[in-house]
Amino acid sequence: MNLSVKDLSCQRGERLLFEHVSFQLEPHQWCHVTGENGAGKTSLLRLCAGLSSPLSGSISWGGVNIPDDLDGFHKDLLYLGHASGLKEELTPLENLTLMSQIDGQPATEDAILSVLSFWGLAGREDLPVRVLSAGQRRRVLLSRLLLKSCPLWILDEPFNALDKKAINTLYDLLNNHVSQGGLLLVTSHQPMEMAEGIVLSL
Amino acid sequence: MSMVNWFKYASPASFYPLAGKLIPFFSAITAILLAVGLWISFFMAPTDFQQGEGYRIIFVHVPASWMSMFIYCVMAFWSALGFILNTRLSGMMTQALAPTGAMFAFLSLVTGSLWGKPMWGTWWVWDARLTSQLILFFLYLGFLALTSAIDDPRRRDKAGAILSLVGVVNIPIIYFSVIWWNTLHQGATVSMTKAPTMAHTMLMGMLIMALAFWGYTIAIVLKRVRCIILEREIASEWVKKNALE
Amino acid sequence: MGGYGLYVWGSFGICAVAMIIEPIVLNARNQKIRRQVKRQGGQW
Amino acid sequence: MNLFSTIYCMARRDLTLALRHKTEILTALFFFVIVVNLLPLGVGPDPKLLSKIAPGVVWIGALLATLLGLPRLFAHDYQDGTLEQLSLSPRSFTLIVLGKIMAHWIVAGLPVVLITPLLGIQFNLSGPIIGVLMLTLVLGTPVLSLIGAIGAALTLGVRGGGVLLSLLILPLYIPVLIFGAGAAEAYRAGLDMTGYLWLLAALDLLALFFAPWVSAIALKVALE
Repeated sequence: MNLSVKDLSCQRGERLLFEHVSFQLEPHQWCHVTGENGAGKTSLLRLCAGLSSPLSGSISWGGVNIPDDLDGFHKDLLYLGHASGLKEELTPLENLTLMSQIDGQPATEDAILSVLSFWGLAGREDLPVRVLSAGQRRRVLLSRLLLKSCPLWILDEPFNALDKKAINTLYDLLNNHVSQGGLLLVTSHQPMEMAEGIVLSL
Repeated sequence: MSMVNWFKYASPASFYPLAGKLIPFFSAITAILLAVGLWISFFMAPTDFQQGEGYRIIFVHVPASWMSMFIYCVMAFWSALGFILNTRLSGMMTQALAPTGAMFAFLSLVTGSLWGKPMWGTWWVWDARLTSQLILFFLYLGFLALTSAIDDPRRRDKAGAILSLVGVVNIPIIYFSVIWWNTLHQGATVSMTKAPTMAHTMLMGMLIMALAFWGYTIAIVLKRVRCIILEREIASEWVKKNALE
Repeated sequence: MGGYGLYVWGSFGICAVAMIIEPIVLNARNQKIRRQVKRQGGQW
Repeated sequence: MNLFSTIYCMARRDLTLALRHKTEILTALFFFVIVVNLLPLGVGPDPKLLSKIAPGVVWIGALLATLLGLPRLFAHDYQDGTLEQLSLSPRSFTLIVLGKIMAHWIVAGLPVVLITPLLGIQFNLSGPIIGVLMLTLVLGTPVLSLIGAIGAALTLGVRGGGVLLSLLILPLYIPVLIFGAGAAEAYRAGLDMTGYLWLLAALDLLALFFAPWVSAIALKVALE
């Protein structure tokens, strides 16, 4: 399954963000989107995730145009945006349990607890998310990478608010995902020294 | 016109000059019809034995009510078109129609109460038709409030389209529920629905006035949609080049 | 007008007023956007 | 059957969230009680008059109580990004929205129905009429939540959202108000009221079918 973007253009309000953007993402490959703030990196990722519709151009996943089979596409996609994506009042355990059910791949409690401890959140599973620090919240969100098995990852600046150790963990995770045949579309201010990828600068 | 070039006019850039040419044509029609309509309603139509001269208000009240309902349905039509064909023009058309529709709804209410005062002695009668006209006016206000509160043009079009479609589905429900409400509470003794026996000339006068209002609406809406097109497309090339012939 | 003058002329009057004010307001809006297009470099 | 599990798990999630903040449920309820209790102070304590206008007042109170809870329906999820994740789920977004609407009805609509007997006594209503009023409320309040969800979705993240929402939605509430209050009024006057109940049930089904779907579309538009 590959992600192919043809002649994409996007408008935000009155402003034309970018146009004639085309690229092809194959399994075992990742794409790093760079550009200064406001260049439309996030808009491009949201377009590829099917969250918004482009001014012109098309995006297809496995040859199928995204709007035609949105639910099928979303089965194979994990999109993590800027926002925390967690409910402040619920605990990490509840958040992840709910998200796994909604993703259609319900995870057992033990699986979630082991992922949370992998991310160094042991002992904080039952605290409401609002008491956690930004870094801890980001790691709870990143736990979803391990809980949902799907080929395409679209991550919007996943390294934000992470400490050195977590950044390395995330690097290994991304490398592992790509080497196992996954696809990765990512924006980040971190330099991405990873094998076999393309850089798209807006 | 065959389907293909009809589509050509669906793009704002090519619709703009077409609208420009139509406006004088419809304004002329409106002027003629208005003159004839007014002449009928004041000179041709005989004095009504029951309501004396007061009934002449129907020559304005009824066309205004018809127009307010008709415009809402046209808005819903353009909204549905917008969803099916995804043309940008439909959102602009819907928003161009709304203010005129709201004006006619307001005029219908005012003339309705001006008619009610001499006939039934009160400025406002909780009659089924007037009440549903009032609710239609609220629907218009809701649409205008929603579309003016959203800045992003694309979202404004889509939200407006959804609201007008939800509204048009609710209009018959509201209309019948108000009639049932009216019969339950007071039995339709005082009712505007029983229009005075229609002498031929009166009906003719009302129809011509309705057509005049219809012409007026088209001219105004085309002019407003041209404004909206300019405001929306100001950054595009064709506006810079030769838009304003 | 058989004593109903106020109401008949009132109704026709308010309709006339509304149908005159609306084009005027619309024209003002049109001029405003035209000036904006002109300032922005569009030819007349 | 993942059809119901989606609705169930969304409703359960929203209910746990609402229960974490019991105050929110109680504020809508107390608002309803206060609004309904204001009326005798305004109109006078004459029992005969109060019993005559009680159904209408209770219904208008229920309308306003539902309206109070609507902005929160999607706003919190919109701000913390979870609504975006929910729209990205392979499960049908309409069912997710339906689950949320059901949770909102349980929090805003049901308490109103349960507290109606208390208000009925204050308004000098006899037992059977309170029963009829509760029946119409049980049938009617879901429609209020369903149609309200469309308004909440349309005005999501729009400035002046709360007031704008009520301006959009109140005209659409009028048929429910008429049939609901009309049924109790018809019963009080000894007329046959089953016609009204059937109409309320019809509105329920109509809203149940269209509202979540339209709200989902409106939310997708808002999320763009």
